[in-house]
Amino acid sequence: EDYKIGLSNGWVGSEWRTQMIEEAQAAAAAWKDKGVNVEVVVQSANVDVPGQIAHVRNFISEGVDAIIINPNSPTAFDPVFAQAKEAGILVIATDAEVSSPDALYVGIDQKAYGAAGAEWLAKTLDGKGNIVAINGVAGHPANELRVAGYKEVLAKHPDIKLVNEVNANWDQAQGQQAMQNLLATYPDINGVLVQDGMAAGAWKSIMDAGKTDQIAATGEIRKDFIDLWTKDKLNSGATVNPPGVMASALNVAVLMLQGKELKEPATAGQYENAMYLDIPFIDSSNLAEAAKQLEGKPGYYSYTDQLSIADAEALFK
Amino acid sequence: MDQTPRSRFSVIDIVKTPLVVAVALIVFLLFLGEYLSPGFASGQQILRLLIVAALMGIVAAGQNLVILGGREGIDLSVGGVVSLAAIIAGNLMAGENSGIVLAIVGCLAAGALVGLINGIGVTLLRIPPLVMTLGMLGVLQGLLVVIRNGIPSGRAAPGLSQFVTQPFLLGLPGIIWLWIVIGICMAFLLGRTMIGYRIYAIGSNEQAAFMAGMPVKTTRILLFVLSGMFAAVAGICLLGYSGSSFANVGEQYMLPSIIAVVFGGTPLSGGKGGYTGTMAGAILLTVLQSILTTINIDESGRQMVFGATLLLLMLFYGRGKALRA
Amino acid sequence: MTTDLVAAQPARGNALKRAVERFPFLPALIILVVLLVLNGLYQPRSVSFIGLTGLIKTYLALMLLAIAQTYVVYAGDIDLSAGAIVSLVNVAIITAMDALGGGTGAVLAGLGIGLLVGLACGIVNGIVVATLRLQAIVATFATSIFFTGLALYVMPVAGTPAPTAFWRTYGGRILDIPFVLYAVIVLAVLLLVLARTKLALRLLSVGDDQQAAFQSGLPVTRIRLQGYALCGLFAALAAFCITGDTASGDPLVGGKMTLNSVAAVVLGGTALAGGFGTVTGSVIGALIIGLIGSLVFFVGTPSEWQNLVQGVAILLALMAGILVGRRASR
Amino acid sequence: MARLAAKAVSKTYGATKALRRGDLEVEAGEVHVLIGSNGSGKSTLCKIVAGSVRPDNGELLFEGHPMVVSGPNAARKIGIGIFYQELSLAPHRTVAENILLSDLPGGVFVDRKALNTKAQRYIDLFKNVTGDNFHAGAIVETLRPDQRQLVEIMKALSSEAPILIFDEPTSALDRAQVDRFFEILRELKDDGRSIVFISHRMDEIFALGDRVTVIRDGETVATKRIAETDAAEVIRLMVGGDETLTAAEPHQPTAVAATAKTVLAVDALSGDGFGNVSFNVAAGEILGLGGLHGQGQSAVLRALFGATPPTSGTVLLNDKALASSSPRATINRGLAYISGDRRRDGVIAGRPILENVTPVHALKQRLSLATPSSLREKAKPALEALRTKFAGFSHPIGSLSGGNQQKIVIARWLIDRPDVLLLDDPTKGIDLQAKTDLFQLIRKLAAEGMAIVLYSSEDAELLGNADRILVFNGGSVTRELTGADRTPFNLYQAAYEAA
Ligand SMILES: Nc1ncnc2c1ncn2[C@@H]1O[C@H](COP(=O)(O)OP(=O)(O)OP(=O)(O)O)[C@@H](O)[C@H]1O
Ligand SMILES: Nc1ncnc2c1ncn2[C@@H]1O[C@H](COP(=O)(O)OP(=O)(O)OP(=O)(O)O)[C@@H](O)[C@H]1O
Ligand SMILES: [Mg+2]
Ligand SMILES: [Mg+2]
Repeated sequence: EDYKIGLSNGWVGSEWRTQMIEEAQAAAAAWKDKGVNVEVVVQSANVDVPGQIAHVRNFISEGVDAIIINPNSPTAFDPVFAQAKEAGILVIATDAEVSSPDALYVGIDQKAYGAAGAEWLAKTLDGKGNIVAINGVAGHPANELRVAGYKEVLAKHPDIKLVNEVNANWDQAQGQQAMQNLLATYPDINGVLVQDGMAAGAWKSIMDAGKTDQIAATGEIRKDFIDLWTKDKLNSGATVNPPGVMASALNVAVLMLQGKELKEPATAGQYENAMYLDIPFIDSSNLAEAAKQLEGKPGYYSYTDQLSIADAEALFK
Repeated sequence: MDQTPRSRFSVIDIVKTPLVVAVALIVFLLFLGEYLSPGFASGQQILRLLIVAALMGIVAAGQNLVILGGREGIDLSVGGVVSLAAIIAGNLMAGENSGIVLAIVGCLAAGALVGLINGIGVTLLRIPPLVMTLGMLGVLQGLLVVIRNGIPSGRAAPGLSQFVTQPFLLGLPGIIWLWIVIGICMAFLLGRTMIGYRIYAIGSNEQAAFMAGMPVKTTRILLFVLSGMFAAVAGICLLGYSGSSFANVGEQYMLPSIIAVVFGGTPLSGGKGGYTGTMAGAILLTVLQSILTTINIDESGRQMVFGATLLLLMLFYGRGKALRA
Repeated sequence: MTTDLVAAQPARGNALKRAVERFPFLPALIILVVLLVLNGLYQPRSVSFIGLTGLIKTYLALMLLAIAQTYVVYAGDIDLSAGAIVSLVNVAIITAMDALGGGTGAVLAGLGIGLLVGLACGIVNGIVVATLRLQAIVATFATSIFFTGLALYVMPVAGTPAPTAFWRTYGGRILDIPFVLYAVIVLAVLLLVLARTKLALRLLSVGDDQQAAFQSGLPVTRIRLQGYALCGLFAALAAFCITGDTASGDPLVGGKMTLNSVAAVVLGGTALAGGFGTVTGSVIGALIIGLIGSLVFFVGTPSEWQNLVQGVAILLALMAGILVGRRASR
Repeated sequence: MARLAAKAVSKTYGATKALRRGDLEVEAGEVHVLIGSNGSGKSTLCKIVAGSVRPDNGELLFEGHPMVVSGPNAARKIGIGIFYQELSLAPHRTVAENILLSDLPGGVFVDRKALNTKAQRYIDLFKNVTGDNFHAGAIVETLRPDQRQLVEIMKALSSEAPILIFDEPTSALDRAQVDRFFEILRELKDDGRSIVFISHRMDEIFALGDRVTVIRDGETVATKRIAETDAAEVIRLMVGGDETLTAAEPHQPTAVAATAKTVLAVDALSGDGFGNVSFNVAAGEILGLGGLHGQGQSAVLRALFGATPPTSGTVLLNDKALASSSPRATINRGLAYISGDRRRDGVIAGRPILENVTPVHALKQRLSLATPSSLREKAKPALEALRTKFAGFSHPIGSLSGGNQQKIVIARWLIDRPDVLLLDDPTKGIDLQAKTDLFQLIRKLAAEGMAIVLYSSEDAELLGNADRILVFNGGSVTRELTGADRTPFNLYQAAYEAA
């Protein structure tokens, strides 16, 4: 069997994305052992939404069997996915959900991601205290889902007061600056909700301010940070959005191309087309394990997790 | 010689200089910040704001030079150079103090090379600077991806981090001293060297400068090279500030560095202005951004207030000449 | 006084010179044709009818935004808020159509509102740049932040879908011909008409020499303001296309299009200093940007190199356009 | 009652009184000449009348009624058309578009056909004198300076306004063009139009004017009937009490001693705008370049200087080959070049006087640091020699009058003595006083042994100052006038014979 799968990535601004593509490429290669030739063609560039729509159109021209996309917009691809489906192409989105009924989402539940961090923080703070949140890009769906996730949790903890929320655009340096400003104006905060790379920045400000012992803050999953976390015994917990999501999606895609059927149809999420993967969580209890997985990896490498072929097969009839 | 001094520096003239305007606005904003969110204008916080301002200010130094050189000079590639330098530096020092020197040399060379290409495109091929540096920005963004796939992004040496974030001399971090030194060097360069005279001359009247025997093209290339190098220095410092390098760190400096220059009293038309004002402009912009982070409103509100405030502040600066004098 | 003189200049390259003088977009057109041929060589389907329709569908928004940008560049100005206007109009019309129930009437009302919003944004830019005389680059950057904030206020998160009637029409066919082709024809006519207006000529004259235009009795401030207003209107049209192609609202959708629109204008042979250029060139410029992106993929560039190759290709195209244009006009 | 009157109009730029008290009355059917030295405020007065400058005080009357001119557009509506000294053309637009720019035919759309027909009417007025490649569709940028000036004239004429102002419209025109233009002006006058005409050329004023208003130092000092005055009186009024000018001594250039050493030897030089030009200049000699304007004189000078390097030919400077590759290279070898277009080639606007006067010195002395105190000491003698009036070295050059700005630019070349001084129409647009000062200095420099090449668009200047004159035509030297041959008659004849 030969399959051609197109991978589209619309933003190349982070190591996480690079790792995502590398893992997906490795996953495709692994199918060789099963006697399946999976050829991947990749389009990965900084593009705007129209640019990524062009990615999909290019894949249609190229005549791929399936498209796996990390989309720049949840809703913008509806028409073009419909076109892909017309051309008999399987479309799977990963990392961010899409509204198209013609596509499937394989990835984590971003809302649960936000909730997990907040649960951890609430538990760590014993349900009371002042916290601030540093969010990603305002208006970006993944960000808004995460925010909705943590807000839902915080609603259950009335003694935790969210004193301010700012946006630092998933940028480490901006996260650091935002944290610095927040620390100056809210000297009495106990906790911080912050995501991804910005967490490393926020922690840097916390440490610079000498407040490492007084503040609990969510963290991130790159080796650099895990090392720091271990070394300085930070009071942190990190929800994992593994870069392996695209590899997982690819494994699912190949099985679907083989004509297999899911045991449980993918109907989760607000668009009822999602298949959620487990969300690992790192805190002091399993930090050492995570560190071990990352041993020998470069500093930018993220803790990861993916559906192996076997895991994926287990999901199918 | 007929000496008829006509210098009547009235109070109004002094009050209207961009530097004074910027400083007054900074003080005002600090008070406002302290009023809106107590603790904003504490000594520690001001120091930390200055670190952030220094990062932007160093980028703006190069931007300032390119703009002073006239002919619609502008450098949009600084954002890319900052990111590039942070990544090169992180890899060359890889968390070791012993690698700092090599990292600095490597970054400056990379920044200079980018500037050189910009300069050659602008002068020898006569591509408008906006176009040339915009294209270069695209190239650098692509280069970053290639580099990051080949070489993992690295970590700052502890010495560098300390230099940027910890007190170094008289309670001030090294980066602020560095910025002060850059400020003095820029003032010296622009005011007390023939290169400085040349920069203003080509910015003011390129043809006249050429006819007076000034090396117009070389000077302009030099400006772009210096801009690349200043952006590289900022990239190294940014690495020290954030501890590790990561993609696209520099993007946030592209247009703000231009605004800092404008707030410092250097109009985009060139040939006029200086760096001291730009330093104040960088601080002003940083303080403004920080105030907005600390007040508790929606992001949409923050952006609207930020945009409107920028416009309002611009009314103090470089409004174009009236058509009907 | 100068090196001007009587002895006639040698007539070398006179034909090319005159051609480029009349059609400044000629170098861009050549690049476009080359790119089309290369795309076709590497992926024949990309230049099929469907492939080309897809290309136009995808890049119609950028073409329109490049046109919008051209009108301000004509007068020597620039609009760094063009992309933000697209975002704002996009969320505004989606919100309006949604609120009005999503029927045909709602769609039309939404489009009307979109034009008004675009016009209003353009006028704000015009007031800021022409009336208040702030420096265009920084002032429109500031308004872009403001417009983005406004877009986020109107729609805090991407997602609201467009009425089906709207995007089905945009993506569909009428009499078996894709709707976008009608749009292109209407656009071409519109551009032809606009090129014959006094406004276009006056914008170019203002861009040529603002003070001279003023002294000649042209209402310079009003003309520049009209240029920005026209820019706002075309940005709104760009937003319609992007809304048609994406079928949803997204407060950040246009942000990255601004610099592309500037690049497209320059690729098309229009002088950033003002006074010289064509909108046709800008349309071609937008297509060049799109075709470079797909060619990079079709030739099989490894993913990590795609951005770099694309960046270098665009830089080279920018340079080539400027150099060829200048060589010919000498 | 005068058709147009300006009463006590004044205008101040910052600390500068550009116009203190401008009075002007123009009747229907007259050519009213406005004269005054550079910077006396003529253009300012005209621009106020035409609406492009806002007056501080004073009153404008049209047919005796006070009028408010709120801008150039308003002025046109009232019936005032103007030729701007610095032109008001859009370089990338066509001749036709420029002529009718402010009043394009058509409604929302430009009526191309009407545009071309209408523009052609004005172009036809100058039939046969417009020169090559001049037509309705020509792009203004590609035109020669005289042709551009013609476009500006046509543009002013196209206003069909009852009041027409021409602010130095003839400065770039050749004789035939001027003659044609004057015919047109006389016709207009006979039509009852009012014409304000500015020129520094005394002969034109007396050939054309009906009345003359003299403006000095921003103040109107007198209005006279042309028939009742003469050049001497006008000059006296222009310069006020200063007698040195009127008593300007006629200079009799002396032939340079045959033994004088050749400093500059040019052989078969060709370049953009000229071909096969050869000449020698000896130490102490003033070599004049003459002929109709734009025949390659400027081009030769700029090529020698390296501004637009020559394509072939050899140049020897003090017997050694000189590569004219750039001004930087030739300055280092001892050349100096002073352009009459100081705003383009000389003044570094907005910068202090010190920075304007020192660049050549810095180059020759290889200075890398700027030490204002010592630079000031170096610059003082040169500025004093030129009798430059200025308040202080740190003042911006823009705060000086035009003539003094030019002196600063000239002084830049004199701090370190050059061997050869190239003068490219150096007095263009500067007033009599400044001119007199300049030529006195040039003769002094020659006497001290400098070799000087002088191009002037004014024949009188050449005849009065050059030891030898090379007449240019079509880019090459067609005749050499020496000794007693240097007469106006010979000069005109040589200039026209091959044309
Ligand atoms: N661009 C300018 N900006 C400001 N002030 C100016 C400007 N140009 C000239 N001035 C001022 O106007 C004054 C009068 O200038 P004007 O040209 O009338 O002098 P002038 O007596 O004619 O001198 P000269 O004979 O040397 O030209 C100048 O001394 C100068 O201070
Ligand atoms: N826009 C301006 N800003 C400052 N000063 C100005 C301006 N325009 C003119 N001046 C100054 O005002 C004075 C009068 O200038 P104006 O141009 O009216 O002189 P003019 O009589 O036309 O001289 P010319 O014979 O050289 O054309 C000069 O000193 C000039 O430098
Ligand atoms: Mg004067
Ligand atoms: Mg004048």
